[in-house]
Amino acid sequence: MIKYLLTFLALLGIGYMFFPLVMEFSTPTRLNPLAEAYVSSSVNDLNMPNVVTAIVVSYRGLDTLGEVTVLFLATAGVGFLLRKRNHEAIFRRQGSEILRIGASFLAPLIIVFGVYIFTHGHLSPGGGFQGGVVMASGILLMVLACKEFSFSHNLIHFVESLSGVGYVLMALTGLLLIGFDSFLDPRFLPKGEWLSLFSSGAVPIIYSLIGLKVGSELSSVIDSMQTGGEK
Amino acid sequence: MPNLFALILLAVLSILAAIYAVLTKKTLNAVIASGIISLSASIIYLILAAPDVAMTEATIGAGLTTVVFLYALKHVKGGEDD
Amino acid sequence: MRRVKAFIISYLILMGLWLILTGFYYDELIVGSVTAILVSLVFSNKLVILGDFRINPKSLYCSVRYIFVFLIELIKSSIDVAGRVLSPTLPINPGIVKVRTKLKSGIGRTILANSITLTPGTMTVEIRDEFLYIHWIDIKTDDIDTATEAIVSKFERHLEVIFG
Amino acid sequence: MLVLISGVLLIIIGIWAMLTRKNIIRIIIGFSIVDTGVHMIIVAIGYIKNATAPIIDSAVNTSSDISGAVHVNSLIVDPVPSALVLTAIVIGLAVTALLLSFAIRLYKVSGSLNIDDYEELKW
Repeated sequence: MIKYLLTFLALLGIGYMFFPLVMEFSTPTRLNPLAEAYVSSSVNDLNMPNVVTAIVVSYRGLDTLGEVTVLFLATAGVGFLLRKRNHEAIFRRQGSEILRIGASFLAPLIIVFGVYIFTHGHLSPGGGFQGGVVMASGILLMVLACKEFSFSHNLIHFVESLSGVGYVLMALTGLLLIGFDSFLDPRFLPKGEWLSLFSSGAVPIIYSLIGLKVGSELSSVIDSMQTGGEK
Repeated sequence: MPNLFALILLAVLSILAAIYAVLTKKTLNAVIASGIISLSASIIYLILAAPDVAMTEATIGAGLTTVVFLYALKHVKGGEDD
Repeated sequence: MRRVKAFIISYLILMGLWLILTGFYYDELIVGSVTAILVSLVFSNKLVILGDFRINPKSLYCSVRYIFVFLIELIKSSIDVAGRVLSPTLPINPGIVKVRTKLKSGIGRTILANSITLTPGTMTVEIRDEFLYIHWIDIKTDDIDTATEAIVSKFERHLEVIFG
Repeated sequence: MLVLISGVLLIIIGIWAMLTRKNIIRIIIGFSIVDTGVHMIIVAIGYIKNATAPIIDSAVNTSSDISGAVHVNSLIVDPVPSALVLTAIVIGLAVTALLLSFAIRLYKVSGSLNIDDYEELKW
């Protein structure tokens, strides 16, 4: 009884903490100056329609670099905790013929769609994270449908390392080519035409590298969760 | 106005699903309910004019998180231990 | 040879998807080609099934014709099932029948099974060797050959020319 | 406003789940509910009435002045919270996967998911 009372009091306290936020909140009617500055420099400086991508990749690029690091550490942690004890294949039931053929026909289409999402991150909604997850779901389809499907771990690790190194190299290239204070500045490539694929500096390349990295990391998370450290 | 109606509907749906996720006896049902919360949240983001966030929430929150939970449930034999 | 053919077909399909998504621009073509080639190479072991597709005038003619045959069957069986649902006596007699298929190639059998599933009233449950197990809303016969004649043969005739 | 309230309610329900449930998987589900609630609050704060998505294409009214600089005339929502939530969702998935793998390890080692069975850390 006393436990329920304490829980109730704790929840009430948390609710009270949010009370001023909810009560004094009024929906703003125009952008604040920071967002205004981001929007105008995204359009004029970088020639990029999607302002969210401009913030994620360019203005707050250091956050994204840190986030990719967090994702990498979490993946490494999952892989370490659920590592396979011996290398025997664990028993799984074989999917039926229709399922296997349908999956192996659909998975490449899903992966091409993921590539489309992250190469057009600067033009339309979407980007590296979403595209990477779509690619990982294609891999998941293959893992679920085909018993004998073991996506090459070497390929996955190669893609992951290559895209990680490429991302840092892109960041350093800005430092070398533009100036001392321009880590992660994508403006060393030409701005390009409005609404064309090769535009807004190096942003499409950086976002593609992020997409490949997220996709390969989530694929290896799925693989670790699937084997689950069977003895 | 139809947007407001949809918002109310989705907000109520997500809160009901959250309460169900807490109160239900079966862990599997709780996992599916948390997937429903993420899905309705992603439609709310779409109505609030944040399509990037909506895409991310739909793919990650409703898709991959549920799959990861289900794989985990497979390894803890359903997880009915409450 | 089969692998090369499968590679070309998968490249064309993936490139088609890319062009539907993006539209026809010079720079999209470059990026799309690179993507399609890489994905086709990575999945070449799985996509080798596409090599069963025969490329000759007759099979192309049959592919176009197959689409129309399928659409007509879809409309006919939709009307049939709608009539059964709406009629007050509910004249259904559901059950599972076993039918035989002559198709050898995996992708042809998959397309056959999916076509049967997509037409209302029939649904493929399982496929084992040369037998398909089909859930039928109104069983007229449980003889293998008669059921094959009723359900499978109209699709199979065209698929046999396309895939063999 | 409405979304703000439902986000707060989701946070409270999630913390309720984390406080009262004994099953580790249920606690992790509570964590993911709190996650969704926080994201809802941040997105709701960035919303501006009758605004469109922060993507400057032909649907948005723009004008350019003499020097060629483009001004955005119509209302768009605040892009900063969107960008923050975008990264927060991905990190949420990574943290959830890590928590679940800890739960699986605990189950493999001692065969129980009830947190009352883990008394080694009590003092």
